[in-house]
Amino acid sequence: MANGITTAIVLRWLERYAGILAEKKDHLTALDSAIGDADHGANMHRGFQAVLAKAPALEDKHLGEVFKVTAMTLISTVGGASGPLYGTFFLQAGAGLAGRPALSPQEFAASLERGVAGVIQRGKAALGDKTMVDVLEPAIAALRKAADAGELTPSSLAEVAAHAEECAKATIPLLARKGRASYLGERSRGHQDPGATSAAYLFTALAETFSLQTPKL
Amino acid sequence: MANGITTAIVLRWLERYAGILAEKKDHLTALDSAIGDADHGANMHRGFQAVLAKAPALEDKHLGEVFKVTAMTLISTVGGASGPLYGTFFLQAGAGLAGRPALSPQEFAASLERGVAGVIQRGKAALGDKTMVDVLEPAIAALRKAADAGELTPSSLAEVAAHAEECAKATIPLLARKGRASYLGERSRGHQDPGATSAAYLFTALAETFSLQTPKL
Amino acid sequence: MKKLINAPENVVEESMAGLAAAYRQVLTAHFGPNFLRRVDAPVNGKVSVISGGGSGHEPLHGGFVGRGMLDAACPGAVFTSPTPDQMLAATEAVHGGRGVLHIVKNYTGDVMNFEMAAELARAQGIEVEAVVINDDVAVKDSLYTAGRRGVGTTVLAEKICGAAAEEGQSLEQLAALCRKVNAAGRSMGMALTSCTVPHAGKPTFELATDEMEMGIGIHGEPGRERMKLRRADEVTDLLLQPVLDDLALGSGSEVLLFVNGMGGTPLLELFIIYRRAQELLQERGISVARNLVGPYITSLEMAGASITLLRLDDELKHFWDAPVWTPALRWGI
Amino acid sequence: MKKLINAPENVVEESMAGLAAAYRQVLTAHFGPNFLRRVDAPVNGKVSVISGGGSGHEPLHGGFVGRGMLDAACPGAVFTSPTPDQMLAATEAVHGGRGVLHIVKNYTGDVMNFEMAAELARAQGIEVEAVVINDDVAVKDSLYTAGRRGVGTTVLAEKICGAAAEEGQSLEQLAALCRKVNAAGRSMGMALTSCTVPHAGKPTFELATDEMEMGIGIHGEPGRERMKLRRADEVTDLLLQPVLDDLALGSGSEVLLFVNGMGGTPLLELFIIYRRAQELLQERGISVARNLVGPYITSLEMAGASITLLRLDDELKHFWDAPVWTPALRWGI
Ligand SMILES: Nc1ncnc2c1ncn2[C@@H]1O[C@H](COP(=O)(O)OP(=O)(O)O)[C@@H](O)[C@H]1O
Ligand SMILES: Nc1ncnc2c1ncn2[C@@H]1O[C@H](COP(=O)(O)OP(=O)(O)O)[C@@H](O)[C@H]1O
Ligand SMILES: [Mg+2]
Ligand SMILES: [Mg+2]
Ligand SMILES: [Mg+2]
Ligand SMILES: [Mg+2]
Repeated sequence: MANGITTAIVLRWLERYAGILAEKKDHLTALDSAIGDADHGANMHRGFQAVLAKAPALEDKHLGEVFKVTAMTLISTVGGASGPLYGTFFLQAGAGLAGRPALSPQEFAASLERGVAGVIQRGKAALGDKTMVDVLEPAIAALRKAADAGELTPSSLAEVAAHAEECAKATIPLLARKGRASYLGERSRGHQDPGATSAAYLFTALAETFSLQTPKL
Repeated sequence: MANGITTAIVLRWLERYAGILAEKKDHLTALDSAIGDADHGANMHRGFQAVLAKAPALEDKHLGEVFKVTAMTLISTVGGASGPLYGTFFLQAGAGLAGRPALSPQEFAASLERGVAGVIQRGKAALGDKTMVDVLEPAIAALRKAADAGELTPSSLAEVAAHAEECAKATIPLLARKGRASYLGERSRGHQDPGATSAAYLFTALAETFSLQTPKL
Repeated sequence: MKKLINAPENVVEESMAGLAAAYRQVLTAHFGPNFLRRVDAPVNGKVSVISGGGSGHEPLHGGFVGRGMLDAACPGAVFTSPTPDQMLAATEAVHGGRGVLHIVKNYTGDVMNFEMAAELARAQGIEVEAVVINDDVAVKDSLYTAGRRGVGTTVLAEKICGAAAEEGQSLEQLAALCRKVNAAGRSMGMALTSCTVPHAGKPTFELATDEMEMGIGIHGEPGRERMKLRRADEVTDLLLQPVLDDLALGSGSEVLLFVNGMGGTPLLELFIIYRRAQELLQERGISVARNLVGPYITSLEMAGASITLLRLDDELKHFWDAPVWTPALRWGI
Repeated sequence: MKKLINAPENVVEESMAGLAAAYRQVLTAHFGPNFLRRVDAPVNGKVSVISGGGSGHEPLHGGFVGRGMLDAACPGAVFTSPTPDQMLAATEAVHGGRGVLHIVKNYTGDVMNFEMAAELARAQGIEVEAVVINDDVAVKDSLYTAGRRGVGTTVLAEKICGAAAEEGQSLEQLAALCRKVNAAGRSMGMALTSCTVPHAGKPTFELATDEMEMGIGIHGEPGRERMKLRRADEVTDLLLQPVLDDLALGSGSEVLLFVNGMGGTPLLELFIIYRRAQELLQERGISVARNLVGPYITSLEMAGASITLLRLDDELKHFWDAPVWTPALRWGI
């Protein structure tokens, strides 16, 4: 393992994610039009543009600070259901990381596991409820597996991203039980969950970050 | 000349006119949509349905009464610009006809001439202003000619009706100077005036009344 | 046609019945002929103020019946002037002995029908004065038109004259006041969409998704000019400029700024218009001393807005501020 | 997309600025974080009442800020719950020393964002009680949903709790009163058309010309069921019946009947709905002691309507009748 998951890598990851959201915001909004209120793309885009604006000032900060600023920025700019949930994800992911300049793959996996646990605690969604949890939980489990195998490579992360995308697609037939889509009852089936989709992009962004910058760590 | 223009004939005329309006109300409203407020068909239909309801009670009334009841019914049911104008038309047409069971062709023409004079006095429209006057005046002039020639026949009245229709069509290129169409300025050109069109139907109805009932008088 | 109605021919009566049921303390509906009147009319010793016009402009006029505003309102069919028998019956019903003011919007039909009603009322010994409101600067008042239309200023005239009547002004004074309001008020409107007259069943006109109509009236009719859609601030300037020019308002003058919704435009958007309008007036040194924002004189579900400016003085401010209690305007009571 | 806006990202701020400019006597806008507050807040010795939610529901909530109703309102982006920093800043700004009531509509986002704000405010020593409104009978409150949505009853809760706060009730009393209102109120809504979120640029859903959505909320979302369009009276019955069933109202009870427009539905039509609704209630022996008719909790330009019934008692009538002066509701002042 080189020097692990550093602040620089996390910032590139967040920047790449912001880039994907900018590209995909209309798609996310279209998904949210079918079973929600047509704002998920705009919400996420607004939030990560704000994170992007803060990134330069974080270059020399420890990971606890990076995750916390990201979390607080999302909480105060995204709004809706996704704001507190993604905010909580990064807040919990950063808990206990004060002073840490880098994480090992296992530590990184543990950090994201804390994140998803925070999302579940806040939103009370279970697997299969057709929410972002349906992607976050299995994708992070896959990431943990790769980390436990010793290293995170562009190819192992590409597999995690592919799995995340599959999980997002797998929300299509589900009946929504949480969030606004649940109001639709049976009519929520047949549509991909917007939050699950934006969650999958997190792992696409991560894989792209690694394949661009860090062949192996 | 048989027994002239009787109450029975006038009532058949009004009934026939109500029938045409019922058929053509959507067309009149479509014309009024282009350069007005999309109500001329409904207005005229409502008014002449009310006249129709009064007709049975008028069978044994003199022409003064027939015209007056028609006028008052229109005034209190049509509304808009066409209500007072058609109302005035019949009110003036019936002026001085108290006690008269029938009119000669010339008397009938004179009655309608009084009618159109009333319309002009009320509405202040001149020929060429793109209103019902553009049909009423020339069509009644043609009727007068036929009457002065001695008789009103189905064929002479068919000619009057054809002339009225031409006059209605001739409003298409005109610039509206009265009524709601005048607000459109140059944009009023290229559309047939709804009131001119409903006025033309008066003469269609008259011709049909004669061809159905009275081969010659 | 998508409307919450039962049948086109029942729209006006059923809506009147609903209005009267909801505001039993304020007004009463009379059917055959149709009019709405103040529940306490005739108010003795007060000049009565009556207006009316086609339906489809709600809350105008029925929503302005009540203390401090109209004594009666006569609704016609949708976009169709009411008939003289309505105005005559309303006039008789609310006449309190000191005469009746008819506030008439300048449309051929309204003017003729109100004229006939006034003649009939006068024949019965009721003093009637009619004032015609013609404030729409989109239409030039010339030999080639039926004159400027009556639009937004009508609402303001009804409020102000209603208050003056409540304070005991004579018919002559009220008619003069109404003419003064009319002379001091100007409006201009625009539309993003047409509307559908229930009887017609389809939109009066069609607009492409990137077009708007400038210089519309309040009858769902096309306007003076079709233009490419612009930003709200530019639309506001296009509406306000001709109004300012026509009123020849100089720096230091005081106005009432009325931003009106045509029916289908959300309040969210009306306040964006209001923001720019008051900013522009401020730039010109004109002070917005009073205002009104909302859908008060509408064209069914049309999306669009109009702006009315009323030049103010102490008298007009006094009557504007006076208490009013109607379905659509209420303060001080 | 046809809207009178400048840019989707400026809609909320520009509209807030317009509202604040138009109602300078009543409220003030604060930007970054965004909230609207009573011009005279904090009112010493009074519990403060705050609400908020996504924009696009105007006049809710900003139009209900003022004497006798809300002390502050926090508007989010269109259809997006506001963020905790807004509610925190508003809470701090209007806190008069006796605690703050948060009135929250039951949506996952609203609930979570308000919860976070309440935690932060409490950490600063401000007493906060939050009451969640969930009155929409279209959604079953079950393990399989996020619970009933908060819709029309929110307006009534804001009025009633605002009045009680004005009369000096404690935070505890106000929270209990708000829960009582929530327990006594039920709503159901329908749509004839969708609406267009400015950022999305096109309608959230499409409906055929002969279809309607039953059981919609207020976010332009599809409803529980798509049905063939029906007559207004039938639509009214379809809205009212489940509300009546859920409230289990018996003959002799008194209600407030609130017929709400979704934004694009003319008043003309709302009164047709009102007429049928009060007739049906009358048939059941239920007395309509108070009412409200108009677009008060909307979904942008959506055409449609909702009906809310609130079971009344003397206490609720008293607070409903109490004076109020906000942009959208005003009486007694
Ligand atoms: N209780 C919940 N737990 C986890 N995720 C949730 C929950 N509720 C909603 N979500 C996620 O949030 C997404 C919607 O986000 P967004 O559209 O931004 O917010 P809103 O629903 O408030 O408009 C959903 O697609 C879903 O994945
Ligand atoms: N001043 C006028 N003189 C004669 N006819 C007129 C005048 N104004 C309008 N009209 C006629 O009335 C017709 C419109 O009638 P209608 O649509 O029923 O009334 P409104 O214009 O009030 O909606 C016009 O097409 C025109 O022929
Ligand atoms: Mg959403
Ligand atoms: Mg017309
Ligand atoms: Mg008309
Ligand atoms: Mg949302």
